[in-house]
Amino acid sequence: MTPSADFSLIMPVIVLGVGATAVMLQVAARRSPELTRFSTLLVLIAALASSVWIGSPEPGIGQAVTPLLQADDMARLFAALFCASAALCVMLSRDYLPGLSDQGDEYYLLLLLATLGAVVLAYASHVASLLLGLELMSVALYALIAYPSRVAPAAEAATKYLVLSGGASATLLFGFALLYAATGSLAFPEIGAGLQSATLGSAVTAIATVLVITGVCFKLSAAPFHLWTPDVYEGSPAPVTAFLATVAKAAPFVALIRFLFDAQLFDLPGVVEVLGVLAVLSMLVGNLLALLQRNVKRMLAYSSIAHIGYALIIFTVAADPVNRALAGEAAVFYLVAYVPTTIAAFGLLALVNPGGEGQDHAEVQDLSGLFWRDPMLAILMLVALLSLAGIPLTAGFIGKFYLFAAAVSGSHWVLLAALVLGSAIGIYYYLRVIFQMSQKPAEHELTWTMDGGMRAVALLLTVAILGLGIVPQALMEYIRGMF
Amino acid sequence: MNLALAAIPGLPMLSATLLILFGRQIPRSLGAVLGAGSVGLSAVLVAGQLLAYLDTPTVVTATLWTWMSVADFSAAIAFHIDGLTVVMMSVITGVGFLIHVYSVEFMWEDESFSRYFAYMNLFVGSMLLLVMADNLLLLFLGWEGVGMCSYLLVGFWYKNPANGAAARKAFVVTRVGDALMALGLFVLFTDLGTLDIQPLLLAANLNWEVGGTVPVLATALLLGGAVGKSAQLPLHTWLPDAMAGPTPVSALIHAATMVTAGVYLVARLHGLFLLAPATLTAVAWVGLATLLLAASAALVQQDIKRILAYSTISQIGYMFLALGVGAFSFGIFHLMTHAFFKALLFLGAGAVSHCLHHELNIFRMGGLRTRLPVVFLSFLIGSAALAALPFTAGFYSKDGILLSAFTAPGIGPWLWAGGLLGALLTSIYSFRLLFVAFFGEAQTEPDRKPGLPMAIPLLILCALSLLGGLISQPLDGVLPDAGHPQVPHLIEWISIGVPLLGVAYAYYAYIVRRPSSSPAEAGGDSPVEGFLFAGWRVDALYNLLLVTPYRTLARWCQGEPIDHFYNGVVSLNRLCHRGLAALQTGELRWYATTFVIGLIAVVAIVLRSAP
Amino acid sequence: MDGLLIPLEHVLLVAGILFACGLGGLMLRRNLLFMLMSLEVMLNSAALAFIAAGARWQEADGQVMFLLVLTVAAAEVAVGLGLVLQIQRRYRTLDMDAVTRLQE
Amino acid sequence: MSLSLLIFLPLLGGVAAWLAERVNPDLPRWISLLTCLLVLLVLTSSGLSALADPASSQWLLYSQTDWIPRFGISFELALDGFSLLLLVLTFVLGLIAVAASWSEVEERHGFFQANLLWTLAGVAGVFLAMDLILFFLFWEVMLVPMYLLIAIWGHENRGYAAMKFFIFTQVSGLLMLLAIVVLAWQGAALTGKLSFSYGDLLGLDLPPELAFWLMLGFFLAFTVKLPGFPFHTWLPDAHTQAPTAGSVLLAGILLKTGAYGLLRFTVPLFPEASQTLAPVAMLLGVAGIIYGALLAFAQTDFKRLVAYSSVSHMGFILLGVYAFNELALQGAVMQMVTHGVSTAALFMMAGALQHRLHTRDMRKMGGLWQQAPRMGACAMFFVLASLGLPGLGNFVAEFLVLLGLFAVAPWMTAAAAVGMVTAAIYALWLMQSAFQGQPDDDRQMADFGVREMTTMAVMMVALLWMGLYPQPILDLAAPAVQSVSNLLPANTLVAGVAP
Repeated sequence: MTPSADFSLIMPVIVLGVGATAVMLQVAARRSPELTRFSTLLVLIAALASSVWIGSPEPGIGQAVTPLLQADDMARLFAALFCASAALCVMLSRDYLPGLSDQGDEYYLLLLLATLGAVVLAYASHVASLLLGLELMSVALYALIAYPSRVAPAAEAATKYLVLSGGASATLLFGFALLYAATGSLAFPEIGAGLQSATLGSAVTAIATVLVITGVCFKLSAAPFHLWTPDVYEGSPAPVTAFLATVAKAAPFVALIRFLFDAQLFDLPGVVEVLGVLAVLSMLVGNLLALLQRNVKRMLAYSSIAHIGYALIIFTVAADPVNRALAGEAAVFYLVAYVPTTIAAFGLLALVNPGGEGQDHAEVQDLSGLFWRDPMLAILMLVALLSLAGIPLTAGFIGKFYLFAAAVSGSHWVLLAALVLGSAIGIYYYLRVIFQMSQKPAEHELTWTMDGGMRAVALLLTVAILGLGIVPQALMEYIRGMF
Repeated sequence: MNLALAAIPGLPMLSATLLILFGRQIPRSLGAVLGAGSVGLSAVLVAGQLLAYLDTPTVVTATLWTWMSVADFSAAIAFHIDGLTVVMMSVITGVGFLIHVYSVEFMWEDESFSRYFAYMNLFVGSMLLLVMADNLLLLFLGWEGVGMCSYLLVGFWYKNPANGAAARKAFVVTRVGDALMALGLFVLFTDLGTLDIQPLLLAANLNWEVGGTVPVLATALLLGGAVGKSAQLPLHTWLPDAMAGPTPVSALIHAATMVTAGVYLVARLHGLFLLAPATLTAVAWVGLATLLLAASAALVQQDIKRILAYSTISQIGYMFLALGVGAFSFGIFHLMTHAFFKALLFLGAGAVSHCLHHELNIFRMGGLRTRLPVVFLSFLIGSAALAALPFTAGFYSKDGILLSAFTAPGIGPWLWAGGLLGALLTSIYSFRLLFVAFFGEAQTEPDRKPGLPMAIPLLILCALSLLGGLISQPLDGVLPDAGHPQVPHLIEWISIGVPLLGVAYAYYAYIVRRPSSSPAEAGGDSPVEGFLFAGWRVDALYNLLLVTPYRTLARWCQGEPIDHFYNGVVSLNRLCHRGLAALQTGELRWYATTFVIGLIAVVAIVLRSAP
Repeated sequence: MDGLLIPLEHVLLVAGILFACGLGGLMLRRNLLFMLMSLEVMLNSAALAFIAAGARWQEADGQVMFLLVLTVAAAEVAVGLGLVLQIQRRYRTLDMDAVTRLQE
Repeated sequence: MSLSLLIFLPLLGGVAAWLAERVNPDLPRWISLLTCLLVLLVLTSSGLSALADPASSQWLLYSQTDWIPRFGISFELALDGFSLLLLVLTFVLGLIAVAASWSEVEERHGFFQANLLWTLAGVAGVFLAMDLILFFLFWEVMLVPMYLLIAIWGHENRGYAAMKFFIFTQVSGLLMLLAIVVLAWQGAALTGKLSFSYGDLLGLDLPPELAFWLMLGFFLAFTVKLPGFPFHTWLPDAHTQAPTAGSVLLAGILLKTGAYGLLRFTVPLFPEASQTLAPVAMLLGVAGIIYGALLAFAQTDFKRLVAYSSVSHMGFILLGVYAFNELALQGAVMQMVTHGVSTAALFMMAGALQHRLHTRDMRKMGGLWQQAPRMGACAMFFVLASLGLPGLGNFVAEFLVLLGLFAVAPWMTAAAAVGMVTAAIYALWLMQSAFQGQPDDDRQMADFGVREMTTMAVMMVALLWMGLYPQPILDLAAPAVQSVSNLLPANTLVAGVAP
């Protein structure tokens, strides 16, 4: 793949970059949250459009644009997904923001920058671009989490996230450095090629890979490195949590897929075992922690740990090249299904706490009687929870089915057992919320109004989750072309 | 022809349905006409069949519709009328009709009059189905149908929980027998491939060798069913308690018809039993043991109906004895005569309690001879027939049984001796009842006299009890001909003399040495009387072995013990949750430490698997 | 001069030790400022490793990566210090053991 | 086309009922009544027309459209005599459930009727789906509206009961999904074409050891739903806490999906493995019969007693299915239908009592026959039906099961025959403690109204008809049953259970 200068292939990155600077200038010229929000939305939609229409390389293998970025179908799909999710988060924070603080403009700017980082990550196929994308996203998120300045937990959450993800990035970098030392190259495909002539011995290269995996798995909040997740999700504002739980997880995951798949690091000693252990641990720990959780945000945080555990299964399956294509497909579909479901879940909390000064009422009791107070929102939450639980007719089920198929094709019985056990435990706490929503509404002070825009967002998310669950064939065909 | 046959059980069934549906709307008189009339009509139809059979004894069969046919099993709603069926049908509808007429007056004041007649008609319909059935499955339908009606009728006055308990006991104990019989049917079908009676008998003769395990097993199970329904040892404990129902019910069900179903079954399937001699002797021994136990228990009973109940058990014991020794026709003959005099006795007892405002204890009656002449006459003839005094119906049938028992090979004389002892006890308790209740000075004054609807059936039954012995049943060709047993004259004279001896003893014990008023507590004074009174304490044994263990087991399991396992799983999950949640201390340094620990662990995994 | 005078393993070892010190600092230090400092130490150790690798393979990539790591570290610390001010205003302390309002 | 209509009509009916609530609260009931009647009409017309012409293939009606070609999953529906039977039962009981809850539901009628209809749609889907993933989809989807029915309109302990119901079925369903996927992959390896259709997965020669595990996956899911012996503990709670219509649906048809699954999927897909499991399954069946009866007798709650009686009756189905000969299988099918009717009636009775006396505790009842003779008569009829009185449907079913079973496992049959006695004990105990005995006179209680009596009459006629003339039902189910019983050498003495 000779790196060609055809920059049209990475149009979304360009649009976002230029867009971000334009919005900065606009904020400098005139500060008004409505205007900034409108322009951010404009940029995001433009990027979304560009990723869908312009610069579609010939299907299949994709094309390296400068050794740093790899423009293929997967990158385009995730670029579109990230822009769409960011747009939804922007819409969700419309009523949420006024209560936060008077200067809302920087909030949208940070969101835009975080999305840019995520999209770069989606395209990254080189250590440098990975580093840049990851850090750009993370730093933007630190500020976003700490945005509600008058509220103490926000600052605490941001600090915890900053310090710990800083450590993780350092580990990641140290791993890459060792790999660079061993193989002499930084682009993922060359790393794989350079493995045979590795100068530092396979043990060190294996440790280097594992360091990289640990760094990324911290960002994905996989099991042993998950302790920060509930605190950060609870402390940060609901729309930011939505962004954090979806885009900030899917982007590193895509980068990890591209890194492990292109660099063929699976046959290094111990790498596959580590990935298996992380997956099983995340599935069990995530579900068990969420079992009796009263706070919905913390419960969804633990549930996202569990879901990352389910997704990590595909790496163990992908170790065997025969099943790699199916594993890749499963991972992509699972992420695409996971993103709208989680946005819907956290989005609901945002919609239910308008004008909050950042400290959301997110207890399970607060949602009691939602069926009768606002059926539209209740259906959204019901569909989201059923999708998280993997009940049919929702995107979550097709995603889980994909995982079953992938694991069965590689006959990884331990992983399958953990998957079944995890989802079995999982049903309980998803049902608990549904049960609370169906009971008589307890008298409490949570009141909110839903205007046309918000109803449209809710409807869009519901249709997305059910649509992916009922007619997934189109997306499946597209994904199948990627591997 | 089908319609005429179908009408016989159909009419009572139809009237039962009408009574159930519109019972509350129609007046009592119409209810009575409907109830008694339907049985009367079917009695007329049966009479027609009887006459037709008498002049040209040909088997009549009719198939209404195939009930079910699956793979190689098929059963139809079909009737098979031969000599035995005709006799049984005439007994059922004849005696049944009389009892229905009697109940019209007996139950006139009862507030659920139509419900009573609905159940009675349903019973007669089911019993007719039982005897007319061409295959064992339809027989089983009638079999359980009568069981159900007995439950409904015994528990008729449902307000008193004791009646409900007695009804439930009756149903459950007979249901044990039915379960055994069902197993018998399965053995028969699996081994011989059909449940239709006639083909079954042919197939059995073809491929069963005498005394084989399958014949014995099948017949033993059928015997289990018969024992349950006919209240023989060991499933007899329900009959004495079943007296909780109205007296005509006891007359119909617990004397004339239902309890004889077991005898009919063994007689109908005698072909199978002949192929299993072991079971046949078992039938004889069951009969003998039951007749002795019941007769001894009847000696000390004080309630007029319980005496008759135990007497029924013992008389059916005689029928089983007859069947056991191969004298099938004598068994059926005794069945018919017993139906006459036992129905007479029960209806008489009903009349007594009806007139003495529900007084049942014979020691509180006395001196009824002059006040209730009709009742006294019926009791006199009934007791005579029961005790098998010469020239009564009972004499011919019981004498036949005793003599054919004597001629049985091997254990014959022992059976005869036992039967004789039974006959002695029977005559003692039957005349004890007569002398205590109808002689001596009166203790309670009857407040009314039995009206015509009660008197006429009594008189007819008196006639039948006297002349019944002369009826010759058209059974040749259906059952093996027992012929007149050749027995030394001495044995004959002893068989005739013993009942008279019993009467003499009873006269001496209860007229000459008139005992004081009723003994202190119900069980009589001596421990032997207590033991006999409680029917050899078989009931207490069953309670100890079966009923209380079942109840305690149920109470232990009420809280669903299997849930403990699932609750264990739930608490394990909760434990893991609390363990992991404790890690979430919120301290940043602790999170960093866990990150490092995780890192070290991961590197360790790599080093462990690295070469 | 042709590449590395001292063997690559030694430099990597130094970087590793430096990395370990950074991690240790993160775990032991209670004050947020010192945590940020140990964070810097870790990032620099990674950068050192890159330089060494770059020198070993005689490519400029190592040093380019060093520059990138430097900028990233700077950005992070900037936001970090901003947060230090927030924590001080809200919690009146920088001792991270006291800042545990978010917990199970 | 008409097959998918059977599923979408109740679905749309549900939506209409929910929306109609705003118009006026009484409308939803009529909508669901109309929908059920309409579906029954479509069902009988298409069923009869299909029965008229001698269908060449095994199915009366068949329709198949691609859904997810990537995995060979298709929206494949098929109807044969057996599923036609169960579908008719489903929608008749649907009608009865609507009638049962006519006046009982006070608030949120629209959503109640909607959930009722959606459950019916899910169950119809289960009986029609011939693609294993589609089957799994309907298997899970029918749970959600049922869960909501119990959780929202249930009684005092509904949360626990609804949760237990959902988790039991869902977790075992997951095991089934695993078995389905592994089976499909095995099929793809053997035949080269990845497909989840029932036809393609039949008759695969799987390695016996793997086949056993796959069969176990299916068996567990269906025995939990049946409910089989050790997995039944969700049933009493779910039934006691569910509203009347919910219990009628739950007992009448949802339990039958488990039995249907055993007969349609577990045995035909893995004949040899089922053969090896047969003794254990039969043991569970017998244990279910006796344990269910024992606990039914121990209950003081009317509904819980009826629930345990269902556990006992379902034990017969387990026996019938695993005896593998046509007699027993026909008996099992018969039991599904008759048990559906008799238990639905008993639950309606329980619902009516709870509606009038505001209690299910039998100790507070007693002598009800005095105040409500019509209700007493109906109760007596259905109690006698449930203890298996000949002349009524349940006897035909139990007799056929035991008759077929005897040739295969005589000792099991003997043990199951004990069930006949224990059934009598708890059934008559129910009559005694609720309807007989001393009535306390200051309680006034309304007897059955016209509407309730008509539903009861319908069910009584149905049971009598099935008891005295069951042949049409037996002929309808015969082809499906024969196809199952021909798979295995009939009447072979199951290892280790010879007399």
